[in-house]
Amino acid sequence: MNRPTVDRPRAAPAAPTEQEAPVARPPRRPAGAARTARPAGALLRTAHVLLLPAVLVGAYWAFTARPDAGFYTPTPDAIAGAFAELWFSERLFVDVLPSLGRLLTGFALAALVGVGLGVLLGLDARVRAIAEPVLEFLRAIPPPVLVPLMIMLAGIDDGMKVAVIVFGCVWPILLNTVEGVRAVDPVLADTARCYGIGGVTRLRVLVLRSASPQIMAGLRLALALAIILMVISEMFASSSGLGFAIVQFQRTFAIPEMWAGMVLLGIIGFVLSSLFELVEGRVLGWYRGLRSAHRGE
Amino acid sequence: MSTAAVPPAPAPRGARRPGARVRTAPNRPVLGSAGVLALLLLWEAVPRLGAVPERHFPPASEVLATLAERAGTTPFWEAVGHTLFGWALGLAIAFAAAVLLGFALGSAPRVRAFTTSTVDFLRPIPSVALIPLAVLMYGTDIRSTLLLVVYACFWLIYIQVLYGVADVDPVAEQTALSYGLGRLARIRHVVWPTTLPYLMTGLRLAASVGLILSITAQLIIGSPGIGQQITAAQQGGAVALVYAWIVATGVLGVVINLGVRALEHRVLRWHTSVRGESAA
Amino acid sequence: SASGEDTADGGLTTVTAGVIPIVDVAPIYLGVDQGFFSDRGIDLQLEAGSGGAAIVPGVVSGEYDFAFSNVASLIVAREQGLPLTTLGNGATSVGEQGADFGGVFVLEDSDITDAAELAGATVAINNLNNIGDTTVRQSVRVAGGDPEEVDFVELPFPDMPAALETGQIDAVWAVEPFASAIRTAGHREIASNFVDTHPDLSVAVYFTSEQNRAQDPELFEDITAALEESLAYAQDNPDEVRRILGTYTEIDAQVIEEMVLPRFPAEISAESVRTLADLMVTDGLIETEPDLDALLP
Amino acid sequence: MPATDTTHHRGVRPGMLKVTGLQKIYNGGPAPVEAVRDLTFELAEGELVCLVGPSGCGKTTLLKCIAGLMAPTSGTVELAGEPVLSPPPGMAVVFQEYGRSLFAWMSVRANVELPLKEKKLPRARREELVAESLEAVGLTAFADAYPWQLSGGMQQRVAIARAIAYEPQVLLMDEPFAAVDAQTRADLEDLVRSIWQRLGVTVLFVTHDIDEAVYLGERVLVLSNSPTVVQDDVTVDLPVERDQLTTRQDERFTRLRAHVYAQIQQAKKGTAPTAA
Amino acid sequence: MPATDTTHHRGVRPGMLKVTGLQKIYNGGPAPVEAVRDLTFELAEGELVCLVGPSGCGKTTLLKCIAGLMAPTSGTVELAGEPVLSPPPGMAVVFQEYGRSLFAWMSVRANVELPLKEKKLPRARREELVAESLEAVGLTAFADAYPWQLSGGMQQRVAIARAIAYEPQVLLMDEPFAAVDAQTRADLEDLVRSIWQRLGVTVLFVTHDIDEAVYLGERVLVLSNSPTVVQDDVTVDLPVERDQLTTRQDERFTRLRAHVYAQIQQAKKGTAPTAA
Ligand SMILES: Nc1ncnc2c1ncn2[C@@H]1O[C@H](COP(=O)(O)OP(=O)(O)OP(=O)(O)O)[C@@H](O)[C@H]1O
Ligand SMILES: Nc1ncnc2c1ncn2[C@@H]1O[C@H](COP(=O)(O)OP(=O)(O)OP(=O)(O)O)[C@@H](O)[C@H]1O
Ligand SMILES: [Mg+2]
Ligand SMILES: [Mg+2]
Repeated sequence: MNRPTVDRPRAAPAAPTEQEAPVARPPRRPAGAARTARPAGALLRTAHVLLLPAVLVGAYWAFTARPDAGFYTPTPDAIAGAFAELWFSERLFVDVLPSLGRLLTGFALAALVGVGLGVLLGLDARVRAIAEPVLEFLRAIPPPVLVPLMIMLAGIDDGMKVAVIVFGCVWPILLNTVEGVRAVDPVLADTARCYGIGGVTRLRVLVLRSASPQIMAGLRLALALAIILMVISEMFASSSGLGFAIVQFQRTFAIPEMWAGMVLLGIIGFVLSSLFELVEGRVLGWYRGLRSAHRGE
Repeated sequence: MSTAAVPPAPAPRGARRPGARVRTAPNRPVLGSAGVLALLLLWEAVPRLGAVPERHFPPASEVLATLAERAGTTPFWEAVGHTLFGWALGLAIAFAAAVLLGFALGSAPRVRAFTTSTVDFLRPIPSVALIPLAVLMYGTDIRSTLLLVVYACFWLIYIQVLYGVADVDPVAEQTALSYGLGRLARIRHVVWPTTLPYLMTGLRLAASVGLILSITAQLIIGSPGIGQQITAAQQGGAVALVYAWIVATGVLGVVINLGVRALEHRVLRWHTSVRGESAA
Repeated sequence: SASGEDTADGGLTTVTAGVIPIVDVAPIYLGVDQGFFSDRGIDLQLEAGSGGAAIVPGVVSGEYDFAFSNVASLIVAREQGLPLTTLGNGATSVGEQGADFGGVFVLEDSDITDAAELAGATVAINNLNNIGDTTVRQSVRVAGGDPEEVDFVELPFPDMPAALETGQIDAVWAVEPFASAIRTAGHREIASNFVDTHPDLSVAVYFTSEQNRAQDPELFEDITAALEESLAYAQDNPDEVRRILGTYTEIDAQVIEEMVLPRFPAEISAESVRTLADLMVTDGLIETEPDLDALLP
Repeated sequence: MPATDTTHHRGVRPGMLKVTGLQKIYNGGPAPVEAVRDLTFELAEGELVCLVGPSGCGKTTLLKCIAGLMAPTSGTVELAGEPVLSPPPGMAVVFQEYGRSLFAWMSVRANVELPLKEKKLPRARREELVAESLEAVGLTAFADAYPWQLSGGMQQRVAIARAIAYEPQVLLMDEPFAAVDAQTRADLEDLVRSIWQRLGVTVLFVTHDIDEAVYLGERVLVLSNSPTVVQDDVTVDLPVERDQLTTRQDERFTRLRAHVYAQIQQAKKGTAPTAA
Repeated sequence: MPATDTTHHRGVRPGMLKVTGLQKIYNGGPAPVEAVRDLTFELAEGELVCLVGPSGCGKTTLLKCIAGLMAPTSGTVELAGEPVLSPPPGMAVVFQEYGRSLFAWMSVRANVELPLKEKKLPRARREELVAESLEAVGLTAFADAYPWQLSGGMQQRVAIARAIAYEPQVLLMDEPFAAVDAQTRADLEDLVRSIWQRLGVTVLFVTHDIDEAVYLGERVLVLSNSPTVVQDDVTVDLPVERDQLTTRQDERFTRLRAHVYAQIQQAKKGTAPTAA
């Protein structure tokens, strides 16, 4: 870990002195390893993404090459063929995009409801005591069995499907928010109180920020759940959509196509997760910095 | 140099100051019952007022009556028992696997980096879509149900554990390092307690998702349990009975949560979220 | 077949069948009840699941020795290359207009008066690309409408009445006991889609895989014989059918008394299956007609 | 020893902070802990009082009760005649746990500015105050750093800067200079005194450094070991204008210092006499 | 001023800790921060050295590098001839952030006992050590409390007790007495000296209190302001047997104290001379 010596004036005095006026810290970066290591870094990152999947696909390929690998486990090239044929066609617009739209709407609503309600419950033990059994009750109900009720209340169109997504994936966000809010550092809460930081500001600068690591955990779980629930919601009152297509393939024994649909689900999950990672990197920048700071990075 | 010993607990004297912020711990059972009662009243009102047809969404009283009637029969409890068995076993397996892997990979970020893409790829695959595969591999017995429950629960706990492991206070970690605590000891004494709140949330999430999948599996595969009962009720058009089973499921959820909460209160005594509730 | 080899006490061979707990399978329950299977040394275990997702893989894997399914699903499976083959009839259309065990219903005060007017309407069926939409399209075609114009959505039978009455959809295709419930509620039946397709339409059948059958042909001959005996018994004793329905379903006793039972002829009408397969090709559910002789040995 | 004793020295000033019969019992643990038994004292408006006492005697507890962050078990706190039930406006607190009292997700500047925003100060004024106070604690160059990029002492100074920039009427400081070096400490002491003189703010200052207590305060309150009561209330009859060199060499300073030290030693020994 | 200067005073002792050309640059933030520029010094086995320096000059950084918790950007740390790459066994650290270094989920007793368990000491010995060290810091009565039920000073003492009970060969302490009162501080100072004498442990002690540095140490290392180098290395030629009253009144004590103080003031001013 030996980095070349950086020879430059240090302009960050602990206290401003006469000679060294408070100059901002030098913008020059050390010509150190961090920069030169780029190409290797890119390679490593590619390996991170692709290595294990490649190994798994290889293993699966070997498995399907056996004679007794059945009808339900087609070879990867069959799946890839089906994938190309299915999703590089107009189905992308008919099935995939509308589903994605509902998925993102549902996820956004769930995030809003989950965080909003979570903050409310997390802050007030009384409200929490009142609401918890009810919420636990609702949480244990399989979303599919509520579909009839939702159809009556929200119709059979996108509204119902979004409602199923929200109902199913709000829970991780809600629970994590509640727990995150409950765990706000008491010293920090006291600080905010005595400086008169209350109301919305308190939520914004204290509660949400300090609960954000846990909220992020909830959102990350919810993102994958939302995809699952997108599929489940399209099992009802549907005639199109990615989930619908997968179920159809399954029912009509179009197995390579079904797997192609699942692969697409996985890819959507991976892409959304990666985007989420970017957002999380920004939101939790301080958190990661804080942790790595102590390791001297 | 002896600091005065803990003073011998004089009972808090006198009445509290008027107007002081009296922060008694809320009476949970009473408040919780109030919440449930409110839900039941709402449920009673919605169909009775005609917001949805009563025939398709029976009021609470009717459903509870049906439930009460069924609860007196053996098949009811057998179904509940089957469901809970699949649930408990699946949850236990998922919990053990997720905790093991979560701690192992969580504390080995270099290795973990290679798994992230695969994990993100696998997580959004619905358990339900795996049913044909499950049946193909394990038939219709308990193992199929287990596969679905474990697959769904695993990710929940696993991701929570990963976030929890990342939450370790660096000063605490460095303390452990400098006192020569080995990897296992660090996990046991530092990482594990830090992760616990996350793990508890993961457990609560997985507990209900496990229940849902245990039921869904029975619903679709047709192995005995609540799910099979719901199918039968649905196919027979017995709406009140369907909702009675839904209520039974919800009640199971509440009971399970009570258990996890009690556990949490024991193991997280020291944590801000719990100690704040019982403190002065 | 795994369980096919097991012999229980008294020398009975344990056989497992996957069924759906609906009206159509009453004969097999009766058959067990009457001892038609045990007479032939078969200890028949009935496993009641909710649909095809588990049943066909169950048969393919040998988990089920045989199972119950509608004909259209089997045609699709056969077309996709699954080696399934029928053992005996399941349920057959009553063949009488307006008095079949399933039909298309609209609200009492609906503008739709006949099947031709379904063009442009939203119609709920339990499974898309299956027997429901194929036969309803045929009704529309017969009535002179354009089947392409019908807008189908998937909805489980149990959820149909609610969706119809809350105005979420224009028409439903339902079978017993839901058909009775809908009739009782005063809704109008505008088509008997099974009858429109073929008066003798075999709607559902019992099937197994070719491997299963090849392993123990004698056993399957016994099963077929027992099935035939059960069907005949059911056909001749409708009261017995209604009695047995009370044991394995949750249908209201009143409804059981009133509802229309399917016919249970022992023979599958090959002609009706061929008609159905032709329609499926016409509607694009399958590309080519599969080898129906292999399906119906 | 009635608190009014002390008002003579700068002329009669109205009472600002009045603590009467304050008792605090913590009930969180397995057995209740009586942190503070019975505290009664008063601070006049614009007074600078230092609070010393053995470790664990209840200073922080007292400060939290005064700040309205904690309800006393019995007794009252009054600020300008009003009972304190929740954090009163115009009061700034520097917490002993300085590290945890900074918002880790905000830069140093944002940390200092946040309370000013809540005070609805115009932007220009805010920037001025932030710049001034960071300058005063010597952290101008670190305005854009995050708290966790600072050393312990620097973090503590951020907390101090935040309190100063707030321009409070009452300032409570809980061992605010514990983590800074001797020279910085001397500078900060002078800073507190100059701000106190300039703004007329009432200051309650907890410290473990007896020299500091005597150097800074107009009065020094000595708390006893638990069960905690006010063991002594020492009026510091040093001139208002103080100076690190001359004041500390003053013979009265040495005498007061010795007196307070003796009191603390007494306090640690056990049950203290009501007055020294 | 080469470090070998100091070995004369207790006879020649083998080198224990050797820091050579240590530099540390933090790259976490938007711009790199050079916390420590070039530190070279040596501690003999069984030596007690105090480290003073302006706030933010890199003392904590240095300690973490020595403890193997942080990799230096350049330069090396050697302990008993071995380069330090990860936390070496037999080393105890008292962190500046004492509050966060205690495990909130363990009682005071368990906190102190945990490292001993890791050392695989038999139960009886562990209990003895825990009881002794808690007694030494005056917390016997709080053995079963959780750290968050203690005051700041008490928490700090728990951290000290943990380090003492560990019976390390090398003890690094980062402002360990910052939060305790004057009397307790004096007691703890004597405690550290007595343990040092009894166990022959090598101690590196960071403090801001110059009196403390002179009173405790055999040598005092003064660090400059950043970019940090060793500004001075003062040998404390006080007798080995020290006493709070007499030593502090010793004329040599006063002289050393003044010398170190002058150095620190220099250090804060800016670029320091290589030697005083
Ligand atoms: N949350 C708590 N639960 C139980 N006891 C507590 C709690 N907080 C503080 N105490 C006890 O109250 C007493 C006073 O604590 P406090 O923090 O007020 O002391 P202090 O005077 O500030 O000490 P220090 O100078 O060490 O900071 C201590 O004995 C401590 O153990
Ligand atoms: N994680 C970090 N990222 C960037 N800069 C850092 C980080 N940690 C410390 N620094 C900087 O390094 C310098 C030295 O910090 P360090 O904590 O070692 O000081 P210190 O001598 O212990 O000060 P104090 O006496 O105040 O505790 C400071 O200027 C600080 O701003
Ligand atoms: Mg305190
Ligand atoms: Mg430091």
